[in-house]
Amino acid sequence: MVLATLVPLQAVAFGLVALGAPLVVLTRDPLRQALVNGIYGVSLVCLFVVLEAPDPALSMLAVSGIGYPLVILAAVARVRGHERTEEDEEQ
Amino acid sequence: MTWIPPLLVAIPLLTAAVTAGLDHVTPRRLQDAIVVAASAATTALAFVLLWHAESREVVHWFGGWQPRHGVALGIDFAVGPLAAGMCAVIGLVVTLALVYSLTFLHEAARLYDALMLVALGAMCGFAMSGDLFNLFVWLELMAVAAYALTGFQVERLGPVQGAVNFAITNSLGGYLFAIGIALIYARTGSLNLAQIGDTLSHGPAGGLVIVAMTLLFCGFLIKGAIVPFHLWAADAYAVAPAPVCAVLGGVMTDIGLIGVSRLYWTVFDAPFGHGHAVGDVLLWLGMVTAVLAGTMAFLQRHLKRMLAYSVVCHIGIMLAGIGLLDSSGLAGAELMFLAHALLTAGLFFVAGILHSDHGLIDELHLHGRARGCWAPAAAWFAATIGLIGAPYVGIYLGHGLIDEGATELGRPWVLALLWLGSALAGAALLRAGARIFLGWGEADDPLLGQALEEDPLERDVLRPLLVAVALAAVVLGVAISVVPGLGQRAEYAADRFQDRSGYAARVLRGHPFPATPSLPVTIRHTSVESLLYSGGATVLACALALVGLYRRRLPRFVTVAARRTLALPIHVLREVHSGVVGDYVAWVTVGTAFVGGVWALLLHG
Amino acid sequence: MSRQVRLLLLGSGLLGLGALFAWAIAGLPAFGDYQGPYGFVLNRIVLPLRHTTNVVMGTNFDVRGLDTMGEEFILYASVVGVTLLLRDETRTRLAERRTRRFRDDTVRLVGVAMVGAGLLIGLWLMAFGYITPGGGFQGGVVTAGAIVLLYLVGNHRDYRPFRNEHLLDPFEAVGAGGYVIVGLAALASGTAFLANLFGLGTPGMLRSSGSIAILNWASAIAVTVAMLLLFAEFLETYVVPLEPEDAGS
Amino acid sequence: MSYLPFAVAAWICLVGIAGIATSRNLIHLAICLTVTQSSSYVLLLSVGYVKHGKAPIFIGTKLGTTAVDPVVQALTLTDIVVSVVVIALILALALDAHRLSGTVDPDQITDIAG
Repeated sequence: MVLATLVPLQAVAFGLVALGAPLVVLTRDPLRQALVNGIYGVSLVCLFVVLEAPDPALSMLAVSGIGYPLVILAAVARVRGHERTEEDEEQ
Repeated sequence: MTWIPPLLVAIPLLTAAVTAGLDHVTPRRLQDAIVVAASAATTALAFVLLWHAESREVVHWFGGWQPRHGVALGIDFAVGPLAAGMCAVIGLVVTLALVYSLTFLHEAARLYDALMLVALGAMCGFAMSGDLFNLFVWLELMAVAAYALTGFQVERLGPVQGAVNFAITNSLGGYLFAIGIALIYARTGSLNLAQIGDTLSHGPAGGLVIVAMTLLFCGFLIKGAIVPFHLWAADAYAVAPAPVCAVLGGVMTDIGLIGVSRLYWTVFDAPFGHGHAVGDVLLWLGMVTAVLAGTMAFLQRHLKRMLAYSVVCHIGIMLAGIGLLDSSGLAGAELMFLAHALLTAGLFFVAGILHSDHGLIDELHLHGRARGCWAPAAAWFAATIGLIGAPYVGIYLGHGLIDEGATELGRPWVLALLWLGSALAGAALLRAGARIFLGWGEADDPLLGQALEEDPLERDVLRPLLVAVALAAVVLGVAISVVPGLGQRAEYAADRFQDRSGYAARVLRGHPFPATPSLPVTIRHTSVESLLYSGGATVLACALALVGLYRRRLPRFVTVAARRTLALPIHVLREVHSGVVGDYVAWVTVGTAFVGGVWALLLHG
Repeated sequence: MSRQVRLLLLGSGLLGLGALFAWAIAGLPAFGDYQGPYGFVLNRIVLPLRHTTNVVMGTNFDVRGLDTMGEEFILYASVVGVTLLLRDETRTRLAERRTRRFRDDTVRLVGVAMVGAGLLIGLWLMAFGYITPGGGFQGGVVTAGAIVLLYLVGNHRDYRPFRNEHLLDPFEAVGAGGYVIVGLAALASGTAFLANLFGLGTPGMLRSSGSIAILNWASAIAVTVAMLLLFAEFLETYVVPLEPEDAGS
Repeated sequence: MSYLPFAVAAWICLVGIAGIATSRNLIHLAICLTVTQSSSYVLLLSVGYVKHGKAPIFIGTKLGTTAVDPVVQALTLTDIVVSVVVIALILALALDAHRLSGTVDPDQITDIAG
């Protein structure tokens, strides 16, 4: 059955991933990049699902939904927080 | 005896996990004892394994997944004398480093011990593994431990920079390696090295295999710090604590070369073994590395950075030996690895002693400050002579075997370049030793650039222990060339290592091992050329060291001419070693594309 | 080196690398035409030999169990490494400012509901990993995430027991070390390292797959604790726990 | 469609490397590293895909049903773990760099050179 609907789906998923990668790289602001990276992660999850790989898809979902954001946001907040306190001191 | 190989991985890893778990229950001294004992036990088992591997191939299939009808299912450790010997040296150096660290590092000792043991297990696993993806796992494991150990002294920016550059370039190398694995898997449908080699020996090789080989080898060459992938090494080794440097510089860099030789003789010898293109590229990379890194070593004043370049230089010589693709070249690289690992570790240990005595390891700042420290001085000079390879000292025998290989292949110029490299690196070490321990030369030299910032370490060290460990490493390393029977055994191990179809038959089909020839127990003699070159290199190193110390006393026209011709190249060299990771990544892409391009031209059609 | 030189180098390198990739791709079998044999052999033998319906997990925890042991230790080494690298950071944090607490009750309620759901999903992923998609790693990450959520939306004291290294370290040791011990037990019983020792049970049931189930749980514990420590190490450097006296206010 | 998946993987890899080499922020750089690594998952899973293949999970299906390659999926799982680990380590180093020098720009962290 599936092949007729699966092939276009796969093509779309590959297209999304191919578009997502440069978007992540070109977003230079880390906070916004974390968000774009999350969306890229979701597109990878979709791709894994249409490639019949549910285990990697779940793993990717857990990592890009929980793992990456937590560490990245904590790091960004730390770096930003520092900058803000330094500015406060200057004022 | 097939139960030994998994233990070499399991013992250090389990100990690492357990020491962390029992940290708050056991006293510090007991933990130290457990850690050192685990590492020593691993080393001892590796020696037992070496003894057994002499007369058979020790193959362990994990999970009991034996191959069926010649198709490999699980992961195997396949151990010949070469792999077992590597494990033994790795274990020895890590054990020495752990003993050295007992009093050298007090802070965060539990975390440090755990990472060192993890690195030991990973390196042993890497040396024995017969599975392509499993190699990647051990590579990443040792890398993760090494990144954190490099950044150990987080109170300064230098270690952080060194660790960042190390982590980013080596991770990139890992990813290239992973892509290479995917390509090979697509072509052969297998991850077992023996089976991939079998599959590739039928049918045309094609672009896919050439590109996959490029990616896999470049992944290893990044790890092995070969020009132009070497830039991270000097940054990382300059900042890590001395015992960590001893492990990273002494054995972990060489892991890349173990990978290259393992992969070549189990896999890529099948499609490309009839020509010499693969080996020639490795040979040239090795020679360029040896000379360039030797020069860079001569331009350093920071002892650990100087030693880092010296390590890279000798790695280059070993890669050249492997690139000769014959058994004396490989045997030479193997023997050099033994001597080089111990001597380099010894030199880093001495640098650590100087650091704890004076709070700095800058050649010019230390000018004459270590006069009368006889034991460290003796260790330093003996190790330096051993690394230059004076006749029958240290790396000499290994270097001599590489010379024989090159001469047999009709490439005598290889000898000249390689000996030049080791003379340059040796000259730098001799100069530094003479300045620090003898107070020779001037206390200032603008040629050597700016001093790096450094902080004193904890001073609460047991100095005799540090000196004893350093001396032990150096004595063992210096003696390698005169151990009776070692040269012949290295050649035999290399022969076995290069027999691809024999290896595949033993691993996949369980063929019995042919009878071992009885090997003589005498000192292996080398050719007259090697003796002459080795003597020449020693004299050249001494002369260059003297020039470095007293170059202001040279006649004026010589210094002016030298400055005119050398100023620009030296400036360019220093600019290339910029310390900026973006540059390093650019070099990695260029280097990979270049190596792949050359192989594409030479191997295609 | 100037940025222009770097861009020039990078551009030529990427061009060359791109050409190499294109050449390699031309030699690959077309998408969907992969010929095997390794994976296809496993698809045929893992279920009958190991009673594991999820062949990916059967591969991960049995046929290629050694890779997963290495993977557990990669995670372990990174936790140790991050603790090592951030030890100064953690020391200086005490001088830093306090965090705001989420006071809004709805936020808390939603948060608590999500924590509950997260824990359940995490445990479900762990438990059925070798039967349906999922497994120790995925379940571990989700569970750790749920516990951290507890910390973020709730009172910080709720999280403090989990942050206590004296409590967590033994679990980490049990998780990563347990994997090795299962391997050694098999070796000691005279078979190969990591050989499957236990009764295989009925395919599709929780009591199936022998050692795979135990290794799955060992890795679930190791991953949960590792992730928890990792997240904590990062959040700790940002968020400061409240002092006991103002926790009650 | 027959070579598009592999081309996508190669494209992601190149884009990621370009991002790493030109990055001015270590946090951005760490994310670019994960993008580069994602190319290896895409490649692995595309390589192991089989037309008409099902996921390699045999509940209620007959043994011998065409299924995609399970090995590449197992490898991808390990690879994903590696990527989390690497990003965590590099971010930890970024925090250290920021604490010591006030910047996370790798071009400005040049304590050692030459």
